[in-house]
This record gives sequence, structure tokens and C-alpha cells, in this order.
Amino acid sequence: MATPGATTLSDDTGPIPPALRGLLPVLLALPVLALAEWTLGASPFATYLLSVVGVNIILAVSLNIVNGMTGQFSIGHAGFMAVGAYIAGVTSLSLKEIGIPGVPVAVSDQLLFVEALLAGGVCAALCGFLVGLPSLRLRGDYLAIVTLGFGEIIRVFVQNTEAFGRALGLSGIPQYSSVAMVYFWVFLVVLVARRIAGSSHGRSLWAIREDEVAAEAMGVDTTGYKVRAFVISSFFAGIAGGLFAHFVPIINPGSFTFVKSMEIVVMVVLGGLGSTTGAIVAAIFLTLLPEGLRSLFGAMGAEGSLAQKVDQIRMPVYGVLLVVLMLARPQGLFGTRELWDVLPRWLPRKKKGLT
Amino acid sequence: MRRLAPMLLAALAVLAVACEKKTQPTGEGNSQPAAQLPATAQGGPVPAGNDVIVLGEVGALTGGQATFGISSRNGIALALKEANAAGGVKGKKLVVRVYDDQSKPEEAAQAVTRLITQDKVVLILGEVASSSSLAMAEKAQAAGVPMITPSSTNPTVTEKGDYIFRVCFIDPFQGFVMAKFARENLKLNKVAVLQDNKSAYSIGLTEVFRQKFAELGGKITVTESYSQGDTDYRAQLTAIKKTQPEGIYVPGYYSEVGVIARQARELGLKVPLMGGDGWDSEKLFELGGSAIDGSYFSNHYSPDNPDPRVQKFIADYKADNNGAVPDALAALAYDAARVAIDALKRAPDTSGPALRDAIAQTKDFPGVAGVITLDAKRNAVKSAVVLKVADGKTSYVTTIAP
Amino acid sequence: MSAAVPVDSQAAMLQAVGVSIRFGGLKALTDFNLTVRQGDLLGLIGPNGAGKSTAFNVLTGVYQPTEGEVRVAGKKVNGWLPHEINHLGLARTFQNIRLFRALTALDNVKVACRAQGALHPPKRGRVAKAGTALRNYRDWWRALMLTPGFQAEERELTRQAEHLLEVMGLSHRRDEEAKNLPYGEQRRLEIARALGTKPRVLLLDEPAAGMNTREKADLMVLIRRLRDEFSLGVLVIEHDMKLVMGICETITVLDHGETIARGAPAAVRSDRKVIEAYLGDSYLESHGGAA
Amino acid sequence: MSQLLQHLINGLASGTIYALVALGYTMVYGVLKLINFAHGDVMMVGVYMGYASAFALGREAQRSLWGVVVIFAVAMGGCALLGFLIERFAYRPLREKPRLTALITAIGISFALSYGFQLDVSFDGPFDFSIAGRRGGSFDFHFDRLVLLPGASPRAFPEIIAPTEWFILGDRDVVLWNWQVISLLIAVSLMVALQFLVYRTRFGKAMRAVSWDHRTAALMGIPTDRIISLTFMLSSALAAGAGLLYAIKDTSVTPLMGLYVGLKAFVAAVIGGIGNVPGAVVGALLLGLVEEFVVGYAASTWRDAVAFGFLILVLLVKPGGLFGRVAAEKV
Repeated sequence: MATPGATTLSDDTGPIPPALRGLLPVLLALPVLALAEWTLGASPFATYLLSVVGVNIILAVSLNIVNGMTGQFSIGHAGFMAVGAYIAGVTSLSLKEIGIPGVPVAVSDQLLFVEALLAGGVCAALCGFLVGLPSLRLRGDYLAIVTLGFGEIIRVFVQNTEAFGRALGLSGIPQYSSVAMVYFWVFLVVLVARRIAGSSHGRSLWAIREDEVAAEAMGVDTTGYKVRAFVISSFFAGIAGGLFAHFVPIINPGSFTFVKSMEIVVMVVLGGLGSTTGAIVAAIFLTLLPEGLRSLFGAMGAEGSLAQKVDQIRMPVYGVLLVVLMLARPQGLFGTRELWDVLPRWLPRKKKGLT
Repeated sequence: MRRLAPMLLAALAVLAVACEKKTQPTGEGNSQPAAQLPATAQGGPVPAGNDVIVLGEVGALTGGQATFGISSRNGIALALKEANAAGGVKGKKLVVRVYDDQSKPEEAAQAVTRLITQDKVVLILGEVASSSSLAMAEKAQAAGVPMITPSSTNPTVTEKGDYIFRVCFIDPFQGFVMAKFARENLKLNKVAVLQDNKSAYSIGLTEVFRQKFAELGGKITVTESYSQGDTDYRAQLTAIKKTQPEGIYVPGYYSEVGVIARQARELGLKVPLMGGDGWDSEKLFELGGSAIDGSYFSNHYSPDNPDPRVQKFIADYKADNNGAVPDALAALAYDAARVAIDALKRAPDTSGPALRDAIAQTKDFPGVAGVITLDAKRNAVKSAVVLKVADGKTSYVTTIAP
Repeated sequence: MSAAVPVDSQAAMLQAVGVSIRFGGLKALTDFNLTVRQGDLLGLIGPNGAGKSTAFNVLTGVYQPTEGEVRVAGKKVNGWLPHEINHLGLARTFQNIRLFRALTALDNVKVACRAQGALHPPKRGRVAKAGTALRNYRDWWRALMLTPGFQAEERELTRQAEHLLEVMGLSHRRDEEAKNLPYGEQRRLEIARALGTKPRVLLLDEPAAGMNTREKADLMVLIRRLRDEFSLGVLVIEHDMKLVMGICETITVLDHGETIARGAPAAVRSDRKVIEAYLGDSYLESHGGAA
Repeated sequence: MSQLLQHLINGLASGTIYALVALGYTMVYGVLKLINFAHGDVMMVGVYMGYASAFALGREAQRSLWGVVVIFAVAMGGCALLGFLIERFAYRPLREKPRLTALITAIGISFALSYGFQLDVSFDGPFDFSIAGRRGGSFDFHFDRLVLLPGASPRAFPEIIAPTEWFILGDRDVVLWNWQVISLLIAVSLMVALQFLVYRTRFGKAMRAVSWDHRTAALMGIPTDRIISLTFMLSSALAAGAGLLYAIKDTSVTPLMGLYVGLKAFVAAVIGGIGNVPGAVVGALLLGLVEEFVVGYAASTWRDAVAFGFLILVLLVKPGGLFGRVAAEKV
């Protein structure tokens, strides 16, 4: 029971038949999501905020697959998000008037929404493949610069394409998104990340992170694994972008800059490179922090100026935070461990170990 | 045990939901028609206290367009101060709640949602950038809360619905003004265009200018582009120079225009530059130095306007802001706030539909940046002024009516 | 000269033919020849900087030979990637232990077990590679869906890895992170990991470095046992003469990248060039001949 | 034809500045295998230091020869110190950690600098002080405000080299200014000095030894820490010099300028083969020209995309850059 995931799989004693294990979490999640949607449907602000949080979780968890588990360094995640957002947005816009015959409008809309999301995700994954293949063959640093460049290329492309609304952005995308849909994808990305981490593929990724030369010598197709991790990560970034496009009334190139990429990197590093739950906690914390401060200052009666200062110092503070974190605790809050590995002793917990 | 992960997450999500719910006063609705709450909740959002009316403002206080957002905030603050000093509206004081959107539309959408649902504002003012205004308009329209944008000039903003208004003219008009001025006043035949490809505003002005200038019999020699944040425009200017234009239309922001002017002169391009309201800033003179002298731009108002109303505004603004001369954005924001206050006074109550109708009836309202009459498309019908830059200040040249 | 095991039906599993490698102007290895068959136990020795590790790196595909040919299982592997060569049945350990430090002992071995995949040689060529890539994605999909077949595979991997740990006497360290193991056990874990790839030839790079006499003796027994139990050909780089002389049937001696001697331990020990290389000319002069 | 010539002048002018910045990336990468993401921002800080000292000198003094020397000395010296501090406190503790850690730190510093400088922090004066001159006279300074952090809006860099047209072809078809030539001379002499330093001096030899393997170099008695510190100081000073030339050329100074220029220079260094000194220069000149000609003859809207596309293309064809080699990791 030492390594969460991998070894527990070998337990034959579990009460759940193997055939069901794959789908069970999904079956469990659906009613929870339905419940969440039902309770939150009436509060647009909670819906909006939770959607933003959810999208950031998807971004952080998916980036963690590349930056955390595989030890590569991508700093262009916002670029893949942009691809997903624009492709899904354009798809939805062009399918706006179309309904699937024989089903209610709401259902048809949601089906088309999922289709648009998948289109965005697949395009992002394709871009991930095209960008990753040359750069992942090279030494790690090159990935950083190439992903950064990719983000810029996407921005320029969007700015010059009439169909994407150029600099003004794309508005009028049907707002199909809901808390349930966002968190369904959050759930999926977490499930995927955890299952990769616990599988033989995940072990190969960890091996690459630990020692690329040794991994290669032990028969791990390091380039192949890196590219695959990158593709999956880009896919979910694309999905996150697609969701984003369906609850933010307008998407424009300014939303997917280098700064956005860095925000995601900060989330992953803060949570601990390699820790999925760490990425989740950091994403929730960093997304809600500004809103929390807003409420705090609002409650204190400080209008404008103080809250504004806080917003202003956010970016330099992120920078200093990164430096201090790397110096004091380079493994991030959780390191490679998961939330349940660091819970207090009196809670049921697993033995320490890497997935 | 590994099934713990998803379960934990699900539990976390429920927890988060629960927390979120708690912070919200129960039973309060939003004015979304789809809400399953009693219809009574729809009518009038209740202000925070009984003796105040809360207005909402979203602006870019940080990020690329921070100077615009800050000017707007100051203008609105001044208008509210005056209204409150005069006894407020319907016996109540006015308060404005300002949120920063970091010049990002998704943040603007979040902020406006917060204003509508948490702060229960009766009316929303903002934004400068059209992308952000579009995002806000969508939310405000859906919630049935009126919104007045002081200075978003993109035509699509007010097309979002009948709750969205503006107190400035739109991009096509500004492009038209400069084309007319260049052709008729300056008598130019050949003009080159240098646009900011990162800004929808710049692209919008370019399009109309090109079309109008050609219609008036002029010739556009070439259209080149740069991106906000660039500092070297020599390549574009060299290409422009080859076409030997008699003027260059640069509908960008002051932060780049000043440097463009210097480099144009450096390359031996001595022709006048022309632009739009994005030029309006004290910084233009510092960045452009003497190179910017002899250039023209269209604007919403001129500080030289001898009208006592304008001069009083300028004096009051200076007094409140360390002597800073109000730019057009401050003037427009001041006007927008006063239009809003005027509508609040006229409206029977502060509900969304009542306010909407009151704003829509605004006619011949004397603003500092021109007389405001809202047309059927909820845009202000106003004339524009053309200013000339010389010796570190602007001077009024002419007014062009629609 | 090269025939400790007589040439018979047994094919050469690993063969280096006239391999040379140059780094800039420096010749790190010149005309290197070597053949390893199943059941062989060969030694590769030489003073520091003689090119031993370079030879290993060329054989395993880390470096590309400037001249000559490396064949594994009868296939020319010049230009192949290390993992492809590994799939043909060649595994190695590292001089400066390169374990996956943050992974448990068991996971270290499981990485190797998994990666080795099918025993048939890897496909070359674009179409075949694309096919492999697609299969790989399907494989990930199975992991994501936790199909029963996948779960069975995982169990099988664990079983294999546990078996290897047992063979190497590391069962009690199963769940410890590799970096926390004592030095000797780390060395053994590296061998276990290499065995996880089901090699036919095992290359050991200074396996006894840092071990005491007792551990070395145990290691000698272990290496022999492994060769027999897993039907391996083994090639050992070692500084410890006693160990090499004790277990290797044929020894190749390198100096300055050149092969200066090859033969049975006894013959190598008395070779004049070898002594010269190890002890310098002065030793020979003062002692007047072979030791 | 005259247009082509003008484009060449423009392209080379930006290329030389990219080259100076790229050299800093390449030197640090050569020694530490670290992409010093903060390099461009160190340059930006240098420009603000130069701006502040030009301001302190006043309008007359800043245009004199000694004024220009003082401005360059302050900026380059200040940046050398900044580079030293960054290396000492942010990178050195992480030297034995995985390379990713230092890379993240570098990005953190870059963020802290470029966004920190966007804050407005100033104190209202007046502040007066004077420096006694040697022959009895004194320099008096008077400031109304002391600006600690300059804020986001762009500032105009003073014309410290009084602009004069030196070479005009035809009817002002091709214009060449004195400062363009002076900048080029300064840049070229800095590059030559660097080349001399790296290949002809003991320090250079030690630097190359450290770059080959810093642990072994330390065993050979080379003071590794000091060499690395010096390399950082040198590259930061170079960046400051480049930044000043850039500010003289384009006059606009903003806190984000480091990100833009740094990124382009880094791309240039990678194109040339990072770690390779002549490669950085060639890569930078190439990039400057490619950008210029894309804007001049093709579509100006695609400039940045072309720059990065060019980078990816080079990496595809020559993974180590034009002059670099992909060295296999020592196993």
C-alpha cells in the first residue's frame, strides 16, 4: 500500500469488481454535479466564480502533467487554452442556429457544446503535438522558449484573422456553460491525471523526470512519452479554453497572454510540481484570493484605492513568491505528495511515497 | 484507496458550494428572468442601505489601459461628489462601488456580475475598452440592469441590447471626422495609414477612415501595422515614406504615437500626423517632443472651450486631482455619471426598466463634452472637435458635426 | 582470441566491429571489437580514461560511433536510440548510480519491466513508427479507463518486479524511496532494474565500486548466478582486478581508447603492455619484466 | 534601392542591440546552463538607472561627453551590482538543485522586476544635496520628488547624444544619424572586448573551464563562485549598455521593455546556438534583418509570428542553433 495508485491496483481484495472500477467514479460524480448545478443555478456570481476556479483547476492540473510529472517546462499553456477557446467558440457560433432533431433544445445545445469543446480540445492537442515533437526532442530549456513563442504566434494569428474577431475578440458565443459542465471536466482531468500517475505510463513519466538518461537506457521511449504527456496536457488546456469561451461573454487575445501562462505556472509550482491535489488547492486559493480581498476591503469600507493597490502589487508579489518558494521550499507546498499524504496524523492516511 | 481522490474532490466541491451559499443572503434573487425565485424579487434590487443608492463602476485601474481607467474613475467621483453636495437623489446619497478589471474582459465580466448580484447596484458605468464593455454589456443586459459606457466607441457595444447606452460618439464617426478634415481642411490627396493591430479601436478607425477618405476623392497609399508595446517603427515608416504621402493617419494611443512621430521625423518624413482620441494625454508631448508639433487629432472636447460649464469642470477636477488637466476620458466619465444621475432623478423608481426608459429619454443634456442626445440605437449624437498639437499643448481647430 | 565460449549455434547477441569514436580531435575509442554471446562473462578493464565507459555508451546508443558498426541481436543499430537498443535485449547499469531517486524500489523495477514491452524488436520506418505511436495512445486510453486487461497487466508487472527484488535480496526495501537505500543496495537495485527489461546481454559499469571485500565476494557469486538463472551474456567494467580476474572468462584491456590486450585472465595479467599501461614504464624498468 | 539601404540600416541597428543583449544570455547559459529569464529586465533596470542619472545631471551636463560617460558608468555599474546580487542570492543557493528550479526563480525575478517597476512609489521632496568639487566648486542637486519605482506609463529618454544628420543620400532618401554610428561603434567595441576577454585572458580561460564542467574546474583550483559572479556582472553590465543604446535609439522607456527586447534577444541567442558568442551576434543580426524585411516588404502584422516561426524552423533543421552543437550529456 505504499505507493498510492500503482500498487493498490494489484489488490484483488477490493470490494469492487475490476470491470466496474473504470467507470465507478464517473457514476458517483454525476449526481454530485447535478446537485451542485441545482443549488447554484440561481446565483450567477457564484456560478461565474466557480466556473473561473474550475477552469483554472483544469489548467493547473493539466499543466502539472507536463511540468510536474514529466519534469519538462512548458510556459505557453495559455496558447493552447486560446486555441481551444477560439475553435470551440467559432464552432458554437456557427452551430448556434442548428438543433439536433428529435431532442429538446436544451439537450441539443449541450450536445453541440460538448462537440465544440471536443473540437477545441482536439485542435489544441494537435497543436501540442506539432509544437512538442521538435522541441521535446531537444534539451528541456528549448521547450520553454518554443512554447512561449507558440503563444505569441497564436496571438498574432488571432489578431490577423477576421473570423476570430481580431483584436476586439469574439463575442456572442452562446453561453452554454454551467457549473456542472465545468466541474465534470475538472473531475475528468483529475481522474485522468491520477490514473496516469498510478499507471505504468505515469511511472515512466516520473522516471523521465528523475533521470532522463537512465529512463532511456531502461527502454523508456522518452521522446514519445514526453510528446504524449504534452498532447494530453494540451487537450485539457483546450477544453479549459472552450469552457472559458462559453461563460465569458467575450474572448480576446489579451486574455491568453504570457502573463496568463505564468499564472498557471505559479499555481503548479506553488502546489508542488507533481502533486495533482496541490495544483487544485493552489488554483482555488490563487483564484479566490483577489475576490476575497475585494470582499475584505469592501467590508472594511475601503473603496477603490486600497483594493486597487492590492490588485497592482499582485504580479510583483507572484514573482517574489516564486523566488522565495524556490529558495525555501523548491518542492512547493505538497512536493510530489497528495493532499491525503499530508493530512494530520489522526486522519486515516497512507504511507509516504511517490505515485 | 485510490478512489479517494475523486471522492475527495467531489466532497470539496460540495463544501465549496456550501460555503459559497452561506455568504449569500438567502432568498435574494437576481433579475434574471430564468431564476426560479418569486417574481417579486425581480422588481427592485434593494440598495445596501435605505439611505443610499449604489452605482457600480468597472474600470481598468491596472494593466495596459490603467491611465484611462483612472481618469474615468476621477471624473465619476467628481460628478457624484457634486450630486451629493446638492442633496443627492430622491433624498438619498449616491455611492459608487469601483472594481478593477486589470484591462481584461473576463475580469470585467466577473466584476460586473459581482456588482449586479452581490452589491445590487441600480446602474453600471464603464468601461473604456470596447472588449471589456462588450463583456459587461452581455451580463448587464441579461440581468436587466442599465449600463452607460462613457467612452467605448466600438459600435457593437450598444447593439447588445436596450439596457446599454453610451455618451460618446462611435468609431465610424471619428474616422469620418478625420477623413473629412484631412480632405477638406488640410486638402490632402495622398495619405498613408499606420494602425495598431493589437487594438480594436485603432482597427475600427482605420477602416472607416480609409473608406471615407477614398469616397471624398483622396488616395490611401499604404496601410501598415504595429503592435502596442513596440518601440521601433522605422521599418513601417520607411515603407510608408516610399509612397510619398502628404499625411499619415495614426489612430493609436499616445504611448506609441509620440515615438512614432519622432521616428518619422528622423527618417525625413515631415508630413503632418493625424489621429483620434487615443492621443489625448499630457504624456503625448513628453514622448513626442517637438516631433509631434503640427499634428492633428479628433477628440470629444477641448479644454480650451470657453464655456463656463467646461471651465468650472476643469477647475474642480484640477482641485481634486493635484492639478491634473482632465482628459477626454475624465470629461466623458463625468458626463456619463451626470446622465445617470439625471435619469435617476427623472425615473419613478430605481428599477431596471424604469431607469432604462429614463436614460433613453435623455435629450439635449448639457455635458462638458458636448450636448448629449441619445438616438434610437442608444448612442450619443454629438459633434467632434479637431485639435492641433504645437509647443507642448493642444489648441482648438474646428468642430465637425455628424 | 575472442573465443572463451566456442563459436557454435549460439549467435552473437552483441557485437562491436571496428568501432571508433571521436570527440572533436580526441579519439576516445579506436577500432574497438567485441562479441558477447549468451552465457559469456566478459570483462572490460583499463586505467582511468581508457575509454571503458565510452565503449559502454557507444554500445548502448548514448553516443554514435564515428566509424564501425554495433550489432545487437544481429541488427545494425548505428543511429538507434538507447531505448530501441534496450528493446533488442541490451541493459546496463551506470558507473555513478542513476536510479529514479524519488521512486520506490519497487517502482524503479516496474518502470523497467513496463518499458521493455514486447520482446520483439522495435519497428523502424515512418509508417511502422506511426502505428506504434497510435498503439501507444490506445495503451494510455486503457490505463485511463482501467480496463480489466490493464489491471491484470499491472498485477503481472508488480509480480515480476517483486520477483526481481527478491532475487536481488531487496524485498525488505520494496516500498522505500531509492535515494534512502544504502549504497550497496542501490547498486543491487540498479541491477534489478536492468534485469526488469528482460535483457539478453547485461552491461555492468563498475558494479563493485565502493563495496567492501565481503560485499564484493557476494557480488561475484551473484553475477555468476544471474548469468545462469537469466541466461545472460554479461560484460563487466571493473577496477577491482581481483573481482574481474575471479569471474571473467575473457578480459579486454583498453588504454587510450585502444584495445591493448584480450584473453583469459591469466594471460592478460602477465601481458607486458597491460602492466605498462597500469603501472607505467618506470615500474617495468625497475622490476625488469612481467610481474 | 534607397529604401533597401534604409531597411538595411534599420535592421542592423536593431540587430546590434539584440546582439549585445543576446551575448549576456549566451554567457550565462554557457557558464551555468541557465536561461537567465531576468536578463531583459536587468537591462530595463539599467535603462531606468541611466534615465535617473541623466535626469540628475540636468539638460546641459547630460549631453557633454563626460555626462554620457557618467550615465553609462552608473547604469553599467549599477546593473553589474544587480547581477551580482541576483546571482548570489537567487541562483547560487540553487546551483546543485535541478535546473528547473533556477529557471523558475529566473522567471520569478523577471516578474518581480518588470511588474514591480510598474508600481508608482515616490516621495515628495524637496531633496537637496551637493557634491564638493575638487577645485572648490560644487555640484548642487535639487529634486522635487524622489521616485523609487517609476510606474507603468512610458517615459521619453533624453537625447544624450545631440542628434545630427551625418549622411544623407538623395533628397533625404536615406538618412543616417550620428548616434546611429556612435551606437554601432560602442556595440562593436563592446563585442570585441568581450571576445578578447573570453579567448585571450586568464579570466576567459577560467570562464570557459567553468562552462565545461564547474565541479572539475573547482577541483583544478579555479574559484568557480567568483568566476560565475563575474560572468553575471559582466553580462548584466553589457545588458545595461545595450539598454542605453536601445533607449537612445527608440526613446521610449517602459517597465515592460525588458520583456520584449529580452525575448527577442533570447530568440536570437538560440538561433545562433546558445552558449556560442559569435553565434549570438550572427543570430541577432539575422533576426534584426528578418524582422525589418518582413515589415518592410511583406506584412507588418505578422512580424512577431515570423520571428518565432524562424526560431522553430531553425531548431527543426539544426537543433543546436546555427553555430551550436547538441552535446550529449555525460553519462
